[in-house]
Amino acid sequence: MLISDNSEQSFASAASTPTALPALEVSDLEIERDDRILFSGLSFSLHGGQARLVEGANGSGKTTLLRILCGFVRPDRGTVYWCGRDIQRMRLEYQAEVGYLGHAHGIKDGLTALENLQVAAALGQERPDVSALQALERVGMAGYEHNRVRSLSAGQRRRVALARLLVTRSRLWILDEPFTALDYRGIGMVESLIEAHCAADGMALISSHHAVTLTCVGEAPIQLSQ
Amino acid sequence: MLISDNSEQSFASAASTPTALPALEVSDLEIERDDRILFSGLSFSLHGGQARLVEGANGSGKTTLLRILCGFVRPDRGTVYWCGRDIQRMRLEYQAEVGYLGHAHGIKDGLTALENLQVAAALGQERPDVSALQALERVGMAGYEHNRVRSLSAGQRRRVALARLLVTRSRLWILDEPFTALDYRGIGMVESLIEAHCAADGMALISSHHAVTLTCVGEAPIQLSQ
Amino acid sequence: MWLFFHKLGSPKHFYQLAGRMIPWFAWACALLMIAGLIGGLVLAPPDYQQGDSFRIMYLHVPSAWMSLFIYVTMAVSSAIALIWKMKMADIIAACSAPIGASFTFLALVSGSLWGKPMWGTYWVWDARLTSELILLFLYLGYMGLLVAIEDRRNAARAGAVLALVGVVNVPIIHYSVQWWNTLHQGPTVTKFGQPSIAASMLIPLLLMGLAFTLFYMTMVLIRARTAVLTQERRSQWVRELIEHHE
Amino acid sequence: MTQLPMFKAFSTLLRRDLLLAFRHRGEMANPLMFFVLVVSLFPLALGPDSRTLQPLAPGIIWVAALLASLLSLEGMFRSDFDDGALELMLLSPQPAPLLVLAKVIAHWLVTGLPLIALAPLLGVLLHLPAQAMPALLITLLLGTPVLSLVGAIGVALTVSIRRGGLLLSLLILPLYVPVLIFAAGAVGDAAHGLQVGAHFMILGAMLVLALSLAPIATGAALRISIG
Amino acid sequence: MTQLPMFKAFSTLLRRDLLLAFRHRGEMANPLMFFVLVVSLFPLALGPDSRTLQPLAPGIIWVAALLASLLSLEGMFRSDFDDGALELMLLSPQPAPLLVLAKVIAHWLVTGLPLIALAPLLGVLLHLPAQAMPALLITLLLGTPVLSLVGAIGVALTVSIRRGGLLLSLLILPLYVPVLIFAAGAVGDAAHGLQVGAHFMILGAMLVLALSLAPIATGAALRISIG
Ligand code: HEM
Ligand SMILES: Nc1ncnc2c1ncn2[C@@H]1O[C@H](COP(=O)(O)OP(=O)(O)OP(=O)(O)O)[C@@H](O)[C@H]1O
Ligand SMILES: Nc1ncnc2c1ncn2[C@@H]1O[C@H](COP(=O)(O)OP(=O)(O)OP(=O)(O)O)[C@@H](O)[C@H]1O
Ligand SMILES: [Mg+2]
Ligand SMILES: [Mg+2]
Repeated sequence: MLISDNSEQSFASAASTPTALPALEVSDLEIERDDRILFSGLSFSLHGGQARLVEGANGSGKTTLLRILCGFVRPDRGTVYWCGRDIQRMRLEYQAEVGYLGHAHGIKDGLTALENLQVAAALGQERPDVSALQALERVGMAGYEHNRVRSLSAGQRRRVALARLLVTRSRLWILDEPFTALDYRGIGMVESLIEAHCAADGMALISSHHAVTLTCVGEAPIQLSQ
Repeated sequence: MLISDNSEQSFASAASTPTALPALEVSDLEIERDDRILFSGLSFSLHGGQARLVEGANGSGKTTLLRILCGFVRPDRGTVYWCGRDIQRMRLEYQAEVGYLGHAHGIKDGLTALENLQVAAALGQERPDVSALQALERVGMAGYEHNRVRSLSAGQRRRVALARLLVTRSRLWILDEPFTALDYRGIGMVESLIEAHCAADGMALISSHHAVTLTCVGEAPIQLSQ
Repeated sequence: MWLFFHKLGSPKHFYQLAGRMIPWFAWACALLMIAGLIGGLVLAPPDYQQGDSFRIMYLHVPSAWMSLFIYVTMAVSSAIALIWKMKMADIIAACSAPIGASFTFLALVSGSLWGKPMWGTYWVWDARLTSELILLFLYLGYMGLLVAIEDRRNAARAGAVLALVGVVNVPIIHYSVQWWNTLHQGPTVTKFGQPSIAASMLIPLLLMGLAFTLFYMTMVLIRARTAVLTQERRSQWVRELIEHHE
Repeated sequence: MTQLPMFKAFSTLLRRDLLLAFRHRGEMANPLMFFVLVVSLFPLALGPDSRTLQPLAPGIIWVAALLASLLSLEGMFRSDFDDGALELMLLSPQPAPLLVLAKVIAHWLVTGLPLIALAPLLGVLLHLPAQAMPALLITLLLGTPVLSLVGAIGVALTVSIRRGGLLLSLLILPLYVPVLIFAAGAVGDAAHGLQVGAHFMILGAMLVLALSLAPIATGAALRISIG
Repeated sequence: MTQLPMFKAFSTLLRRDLLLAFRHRGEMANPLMFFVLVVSLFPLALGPDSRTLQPLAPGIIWVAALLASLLSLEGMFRSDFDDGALELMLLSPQPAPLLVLAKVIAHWLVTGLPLIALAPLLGVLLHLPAQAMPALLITLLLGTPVLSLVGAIGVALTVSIRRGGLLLSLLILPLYVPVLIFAAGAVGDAAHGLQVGAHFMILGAMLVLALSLAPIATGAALRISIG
């Protein structure tokens, strides 16, 4: 499905030189919230094709870390590099590579599932090879294309939000508890989506309290401790 | 901790006659949403000391069922009885017995955790034996009493919302995915809270996509199929 | 020069430097204020039209100037804070707002007290008076925004954007007298060429203006020092400072 | 024994809402600032002439008070709806109208009362004759609670609609009109030295009516909104 | 190739917001109704005398337009903020000011434009002389986009604050004042048969300034708000 995609080739070129710079590199991050240092000296890196889990108890700073990586929150110290460059300096370029799913879904209640995906595609780097309808099908929402999101259940909304990631050409997925509200079949579906994404040289950072069974998760999870 | 509680005795009296009416009885419920019948002919009952799971895929109607049991949504057909009486006819009395935790937390962002619990206690039937502070401690939020909820993480908020149930004397807990956003220790904590509640002759209806390991779950889950 | 700014930008150095400067500013302010008041209230002759009521001018005009000057200062430091991410500039802007609001209030009150003998009413909806009132709202809005946003850093950045946007109103206030022909005094002091006001009245006015400026600087530095301490309370040097005190 | 928890729920909810309002320190001052701003928009738009402004003063002040009340209404149930607190309020064993009343009173204390305190100043700015001042205060004292009470019904009906703000105005403004007519009329008459006792009676009657019926209607509307 | 996605993002966002507004069928009509209602409050509060109303007409219409714009502003980013769509908008590889502009234009099309269509009718109701009608329309056409653009900055700054509605007015109204003064002044002058070209020039300059700077400031403010 992904073959003959334009973006595919650029992914591949990075993968062909495994000794190259890691695509995402985080160095010496520190952030303080509510007078409490959530983490400091946090460094890790991510190569193409890799997924990494972010683990920690409630309130340990997973969401905060992921939002820093999106560029929403500025860390008190440290830098995030994308292909060797500070993301603050190349914001739009970096943002073209990032797909984010947060605690909030980022889809509009008043639009249908399909319309939401069309908007998401237009706002990001649209993929010519995956249509909005196909994306909805892949998250198990075929048949709900024309339902307003308002009248969907919690898990169905989460699925629509996940489908957003499929219609754009983002190489780095930042997923904050993507399994929330999904039934067991939904969880399996998301896992296989992530696998496929990594197999196509994508990357994923996933925070989750669920036990995740991904083969592409290479190194040990990033542990945030309180 | 629960002994010598006033309400305790009334719970016990119901439990001492196991052949008595079930406390909660649902008969022949039907509801249609979006031109689709979610469930029809749904009947079940719940006795003191019992917990029951509500299972079903995303969009199968779990939340809708639980909201009907709270009296928020009127079913298209069927009745919910509490101790043999239609809940629509005894609203305030019934509501005194119900503790609800939905997808939304029902706690105020701008208040501290402690203040939120004090409000919850005053709005419900306050328990003289469990103070707001004790409740926070039991959900693992000791030390965050005076933090505004706004600055808490997703899981921490969920814990505060759970603590609401502990400060009022509600016999029937209606929990919609109570494990959402909790870490594994949090999940264990909630399970033991439910066990304790049922041991004190309470009841619980729980929808969850997590595998739940509760000894008080007597009968088979209520299955909602699409 | 750059080094100086760099040092100013570091909270620790700012704290020490401000500590040394405050007494100087305070004393200079006191001296000028006394000189200005004597010059204005005692030495200057009564106005041939207004009698002695014109002496409110020595309060009104400098505070009106300050109300504008401080807003511009806030906007400039906000720009510095946004562009060079200098922590101290944010603090200066935030600390200036209440002072500026007070001066604006003072200008409004003294102006309307002056208005009663001059125009026969405390208040008219003339362009300059109204725009000064609007300036007060700008200050209050800025302060409201700062307290409403809980995260300190976000509040500072949001305030900076607002201050920059609001600064467009300052020229409107300043030129409102020319644009609309109104009751309020046109520029008398700041007019190019020779000012249309007698030197014996002008000099005390200028002295008062200077004194007010120094007063503002003293107050800002004091407030900023406190703000620095609260903000940096967990840093090494503040801890040492506190231990030193105990 | 049954009275006590009811009263406790009432006072806790009242305190909660006041606390929330105080927390947003800026918030307390806001309806006030808005009131002042709207009042000062008129001289800007109409020209500064005091002969123009004087006869308009009662109308302007009342329209501004009405708009300030309207704008602040939105917040009354919206955030409770969004975070689920409203459901829990309605799930409480205390009667909904009572809880609604607590919220309305809190709203009025935060938005209506400060407005009344500031009204004399604005009266002076708009050259309202001194003899009309008591009438202004009394009409505000009787009228603004009616605005809050009646407004609550509208908010309750529209709270489930995102961006209901304008629909709200549409629902409520017609209901506000009688208050506006009688109140502005009373102040205007008082400025001309006329008797205004009858106006006050009518406003008082409106207040009693609103106090007894609005909470019930609001409670019912809220129940519909969460359904 | 780089132009195309940018344009597509712009038009999609514009269409999305228009669609959302049309979906809430009532919503389209709301600012309009509010405008009409506020305008009609004045004859109620001031009495129907045409000699009283005529000189006030430009001011009243403009104040009402301003308040209608203000009231409708809140919704511009609030719901996007609440449901996370705002974050995604800022995470888009398209420049934020462009996307902001799309949203502002949508807002103006929904709230500003209908208002202009209705203004002549209200002018007639308030006995505005026919010769002032073109000036009324031109000032509205030049002025209301400025209100939307400048308002967007204020909304962006306050969107993270719950119940920021009134703080918003406090932030924005001072910035609205110049527009109000020039616009109402122009209509008033036109009613007296004076030349008003200079006023239009100034309003036009304001529009150009707002068009070029406001989206940038709004983008920056939004980024702060989600931080
Ligand atoms: C509430 C009433 C008043 C307000 C809000 C007010 C406001 C102001 C402001 C903002 C300025 C500074 C203008 C600038 O530097 O651009 C100013 C200056 C001045 N005001 Fe007033 N004023 C009021 C009443 C009066 C009255 C009653 C008089 C006396 C007739 C007066 C005389 C002056 C003079 C002489 C200046 C200095 C002008 C210059 O050279 O800049 N003001 N006022
Ligand atoms: N307000 C509503 N109006 C119309 N349809 C609705 C409404 N709320 C829910 N539905 C529909 O009812 C169905 C059941 O929704 P419900 O929220 O009860 O599911 P659920 O079992 O809780 O699912 P999940 O596991 O995803 O939370 C969904 O298909 C949804 O589309
Ligand atoms: N806006 C904020 N202001 C102040 N403190 C905050 C803010 N957001 C989060 N925090 C604090 O930062 C800590 C980490 O929050 P975060 O949301 O990152 O946790 P998390 O690891 O995602 O937790 P969870 O598993 O519950 O989602 C929490 O203790 C919280 O109180
Ligand atoms: Mg989190
Ligand atoms: Mg559900």
